[in-house]
Amino acid sequence: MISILSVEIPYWGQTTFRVLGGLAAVLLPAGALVYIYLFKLMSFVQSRLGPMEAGPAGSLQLLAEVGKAFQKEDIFPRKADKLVFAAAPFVVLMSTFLLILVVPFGPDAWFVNLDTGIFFALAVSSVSVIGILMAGWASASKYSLLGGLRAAGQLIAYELPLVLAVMGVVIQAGTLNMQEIVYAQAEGEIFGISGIGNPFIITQFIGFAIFLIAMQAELTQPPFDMPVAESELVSGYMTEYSGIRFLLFFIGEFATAGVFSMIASVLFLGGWWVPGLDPDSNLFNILGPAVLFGKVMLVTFLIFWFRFTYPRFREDQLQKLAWKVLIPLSLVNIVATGILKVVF
Amino acid sequence: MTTQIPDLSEQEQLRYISQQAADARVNVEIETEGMTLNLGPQHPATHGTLRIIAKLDGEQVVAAEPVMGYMHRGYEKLAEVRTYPQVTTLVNRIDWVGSFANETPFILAAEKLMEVEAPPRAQYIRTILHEMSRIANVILGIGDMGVQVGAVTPIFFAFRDREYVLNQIEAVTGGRFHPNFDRIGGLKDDLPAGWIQNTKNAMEKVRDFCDQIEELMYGNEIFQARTRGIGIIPKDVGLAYGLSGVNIRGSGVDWDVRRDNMSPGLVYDQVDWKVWTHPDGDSYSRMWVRLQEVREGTKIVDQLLDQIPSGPIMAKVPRIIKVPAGEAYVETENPLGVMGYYVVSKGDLNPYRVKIRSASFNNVSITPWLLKGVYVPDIITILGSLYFILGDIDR
Amino acid sequence: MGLVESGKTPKSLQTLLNMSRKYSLWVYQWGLACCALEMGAAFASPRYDVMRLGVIPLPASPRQADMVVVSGTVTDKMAPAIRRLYEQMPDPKYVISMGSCANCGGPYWDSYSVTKGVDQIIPVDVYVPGCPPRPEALLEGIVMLQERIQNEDMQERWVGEPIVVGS
Amino acid sequence: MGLVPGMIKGLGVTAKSAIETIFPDGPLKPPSPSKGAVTIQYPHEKEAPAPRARGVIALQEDNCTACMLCARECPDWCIYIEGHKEKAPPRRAGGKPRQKNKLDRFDIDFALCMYCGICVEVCPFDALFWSPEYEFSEPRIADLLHDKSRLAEWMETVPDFESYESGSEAKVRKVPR
Amino acid sequence: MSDFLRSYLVVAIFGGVGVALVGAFLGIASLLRPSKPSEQKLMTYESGVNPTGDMWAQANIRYYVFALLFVLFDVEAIFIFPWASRLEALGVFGLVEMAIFVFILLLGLVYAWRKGMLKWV
Amino acid sequence: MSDETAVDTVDEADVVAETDEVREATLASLTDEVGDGIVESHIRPNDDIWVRVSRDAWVDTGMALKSMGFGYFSFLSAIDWMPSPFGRDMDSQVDLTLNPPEDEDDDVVMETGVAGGDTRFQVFARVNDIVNNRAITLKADLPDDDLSIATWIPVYSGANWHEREAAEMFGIDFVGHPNLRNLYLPGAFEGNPMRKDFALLSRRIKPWPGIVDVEPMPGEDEEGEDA
Repeated sequence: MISILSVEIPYWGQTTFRVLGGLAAVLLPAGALVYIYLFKLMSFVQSRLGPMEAGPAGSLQLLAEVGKAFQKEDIFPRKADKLVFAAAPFVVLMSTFLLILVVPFGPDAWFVNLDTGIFFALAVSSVSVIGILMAGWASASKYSLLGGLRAAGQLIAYELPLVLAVMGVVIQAGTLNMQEIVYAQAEGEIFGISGIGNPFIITQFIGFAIFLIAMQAELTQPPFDMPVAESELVSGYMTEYSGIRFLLFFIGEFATAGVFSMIASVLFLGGWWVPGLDPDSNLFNILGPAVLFGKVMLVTFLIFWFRFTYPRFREDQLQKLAWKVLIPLSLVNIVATGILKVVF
Repeated sequence: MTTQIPDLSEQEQLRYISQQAADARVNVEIETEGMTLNLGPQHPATHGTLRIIAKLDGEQVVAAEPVMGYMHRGYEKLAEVRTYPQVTTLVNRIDWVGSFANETPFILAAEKLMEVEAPPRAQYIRTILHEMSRIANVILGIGDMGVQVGAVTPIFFAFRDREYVLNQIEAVTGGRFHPNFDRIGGLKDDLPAGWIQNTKNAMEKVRDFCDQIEELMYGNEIFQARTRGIGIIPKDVGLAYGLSGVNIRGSGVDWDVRRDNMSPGLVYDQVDWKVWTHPDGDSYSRMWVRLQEVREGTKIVDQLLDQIPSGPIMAKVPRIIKVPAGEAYVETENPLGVMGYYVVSKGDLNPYRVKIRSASFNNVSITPWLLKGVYVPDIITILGSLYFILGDIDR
Repeated sequence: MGLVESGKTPKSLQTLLNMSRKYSLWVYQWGLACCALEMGAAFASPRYDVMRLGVIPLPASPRQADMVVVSGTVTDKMAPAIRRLYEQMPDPKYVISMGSCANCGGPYWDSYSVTKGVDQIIPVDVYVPGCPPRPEALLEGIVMLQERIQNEDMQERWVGEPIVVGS
Repeated sequence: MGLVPGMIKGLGVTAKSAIETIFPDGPLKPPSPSKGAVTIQYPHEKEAPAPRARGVIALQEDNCTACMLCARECPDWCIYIEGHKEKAPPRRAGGKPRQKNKLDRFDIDFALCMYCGICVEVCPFDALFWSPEYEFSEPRIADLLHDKSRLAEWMETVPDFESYESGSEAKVRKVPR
Repeated sequence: MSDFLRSYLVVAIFGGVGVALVGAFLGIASLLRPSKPSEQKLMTYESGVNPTGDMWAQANIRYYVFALLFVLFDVEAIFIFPWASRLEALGVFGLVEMAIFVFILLLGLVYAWRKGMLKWV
Repeated sequence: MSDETAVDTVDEADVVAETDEVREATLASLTDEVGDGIVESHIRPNDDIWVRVSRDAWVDTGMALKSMGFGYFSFLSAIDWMPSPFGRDMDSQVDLTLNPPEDEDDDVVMETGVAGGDTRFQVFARVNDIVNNRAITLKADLPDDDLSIATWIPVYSGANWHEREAAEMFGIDFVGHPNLRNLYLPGAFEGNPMRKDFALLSRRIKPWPGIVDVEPMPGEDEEGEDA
């Protein structure tokens, strides 16, 4: 499969194109999430209106946020480990950009088509935790330290279910390549019934549920927001960050939510493909990103719906949930999927 | 019920602690130097300005000590230099979430010294407002508990429906928060037209809120996991620390001043209601009793609204109030627990000494005992379930 | 170093920047006394919903805050903490003094433990009267502050303490 | 773990609340959140406080006799009154000229006032009234000291007294205009 | 440059983009923001009081047992990936093999559970 | 044991007799337990009961009450019976300018309240029996030269903070209290604010606005208002 991009445009041109696309793919969903869900939908849930004054219906609120963050003083606490403190936002945002790489947006629209795509994504996703740990440790604040430690504790709880939940998809698709996973869903069939393909959510709903839970934990969204637990640790690992650096964490949080939902929709919802259309048609190079965006909004809606509704777990309860429920469940799921795959 | 209260030995206390921190135990094998964590005076979890110094071992609390006084305004001293009407308006601000309830015991104590009694209509309106301030207060406590355990929505629902109650309080008293409506011998003013019907509608909203919050929060398994078995207060310990109100009823003690020790001037005996208790004594049971209390409160208000007698609202009281010499103590069941005023008068315009027995002061005094061996997140839920108001602690 | 301190910012950019500050006032979740509840009502009650105005009550730490509402009695014991927390907010920062206690002691004007007005400790931009002010009164104060931000001279604000106490 | 029922119900509560806000006219009508939400959009629309609301104190200057009662009863000592005596024209033709206290200064320091209403209550001459107005924030604290002309301006915003609920024996008073 | 290397060059470039974006943000901000450091401003935030004790206190990390378990399991999980992507080719033999492997994993988990390792000590 | 030393002349209702019995019985059984410790007592029928014990019997009385079923600790505090040397502070301006105190000695006449003794400081506490709905107010006088009393923490753990508060506000020493630090006030605070001779400075400095009176017109004498 040859990307149309690589044929017609020289390499540096493609790269620029990709970089711009990557920026858009990271920042646009992040902005949309914050505005639509965090500001507006959350307000509607609570029977209020959310931002209204900045622009029509508050649509320019985000610009104001960014503009303000640029003007805020940058504080390095005296006791902080300055180098690590400064580097933490870089690490967090970098991991998001590495994560977006493997997501396909259409039959020919992708940044890089790695054969080990999903494996790469899972590996890179935990890098942001390192950023969080760095932030927590370097701030020299007790709340930050506890927040960082909690983030690390959380990593060991959800990472395994996340990996194991993906395994079912890999078994069904027979590949680690994200693009091929989409094709496998588009061309697959469920127990012999073809036509609508096989979005893996139908056969892998256990995997999808586990992936969603683990993703929620990875994104530190309630009910798994212990590392930033506001009522306990003030702002957790972000406590000492001000102005633009805080904004970067903020962007990182929601951009990662967007990118993770992209991965979830590629794995379980068929990515850029919609049932009933030929996946090879060139239409999808245009339509694909929009379809994917729609699916992302669907998945993130779930994330935020949980966020509005649920209280927070305690750290040990998350461990219990992960080790006593999610991991055995996902192991069983793998075996069951394997058996079904071989039998059918 | 045991009336005998045993002295708790260190051993017994340790047993309670191990019960509290479900499967947590202070790890003795790996000794680390502790970390001292300050929660407060500015901290989102402490309802304002309480400060908790917690010695931590990892995430486990080895010892915790509350530091108060960040909101100490010297009420007892100020009351000595103010006249009785001025004290009435001042004490509004002790428990600022359910203000009217702060006035009642003080006025009743002064009435006891003056040997006057408010006319029946005034007594009914007083009881209604007392109960409404309980509703306004406890609703907020429930919503706030949501925030403490990390759910964002309950507090918004709580504030939304609290507004309906506050509107009614404002319509009759003129103040959303600080009514200053109670007078020695009666009330400042009568009800405005249409108030009774509007209040009934507001109570309807409150009941809807109770159902909503029960589904959203109380039924939630995460909420239960966070609060069940956490912060257990045994009956006898609670009594020795002088806990009152919901916090002691949540431990299974069936004691409610409204029913058991009703002071003249309130008409709780005219209505049909129930004192709720819960045997567990943990955070959940306290919050559960609170919810029932709101429901019961709306029932009381509804019944009283139907029964309000007509008549004057003020007894014959001299214009310039001089309270005869004597001492009187009156306590009422306030939203946060039992609140009492010990008023010493020497026959002057102003009280000679006012000892304010505020509920939260006693309720919070148990925290050093209660917070041993729990996790940092549990500090928050325990404090949230004790539900105190800083003004009520520090005065 | 800074473009703004040197006074070289173009007028139009300054207007834009003022506007973004105006509509993004992150306020600190921090209540002191009775007024904290009315502030809470302004922040969290759907009826008032301060988020409409772009005042976002998310941060609990002063590092992310642009504005603090001193809502309630300032005691002598609390005063150093208030001063410190104010200092720990990054510039530019704004203060609203809410209610009689914060304005000048209010009902506790004669108490032995109450600071008579928060403006003795930190500079205040807007005073909201009331005891406690109703939530809409706080909203009025916020709107007033937003107008001030819209018209303020950034250079002046950046360089010095722009608001002289009691001026 | 029995996780399903309670947590699903909670999701239902939030979803229902959101739908009620976005589609106040039923799910098939176009969304109109500003109608569904309980929000009052402050600078554009204002809620009407209860007529009894204690917002700001208005002064009916003609009625004030500078008797100092309010200043004495004020717990905050925030009312400052000065006056002098002067001759007023007789009420009836041919009568003796009356002696009257003339008000020179009547200031209320609203930065200090605790809005308790004692002054309004003790005033024997119906000179002080509560107005539910609340919009008088100031960037300078000195401006919160309202002098008698400013206090008199509030008089226009004083609402009429409400009638009472049935069963009441209180008499409805009138606001002098 | 081979396609394989090229695709990883994109990875490097994207990593660079992330860094550059942060750098650009910080650069613009440094032009606009004021800087007024003071003693108290640079003090570590601790709820408004003077920070007590050392910030980097030794903390008892209670989940180290989990961490050990996690490392073990994570390594095992990696072994499943190649099997998973080639299951079709491996057929029943692969399935049985992996079923045994997963069973052993589960056994390990059950062992840890029974030993009380899955308690938050 | 002098009860009914009617400080206030209560005209008793008819139902009094029955409930009085309960309180009389309480007092009687307390007397059995403590004996000489009880100095004075007062019963307001149908309402309340005050018992003054000697300082040494303070803890014993607590123990006895607890064994009698008074397991609920309500509060503990103190009273300063010395009249304020500043007159009534609220009207201090009136007092000082218009009506100067005629006699300094008059001011220091000390009257104590119900079941009161004759020393300046008195510690009082209240405990409840929540089963039978009884309550009792306990008092103990402190000698002026030795402001100390034994702590109640062994009896009622809740007394801890109340004693700290009383110690801070009145300067009373609770012997055996493990942690008698300031509860409310900042460490640098001087004085015991609840003592009557602790002046509220703001009140003394600020002129009372009520004092300014309407000046009469020159050459006119006071005449009634006929508005």
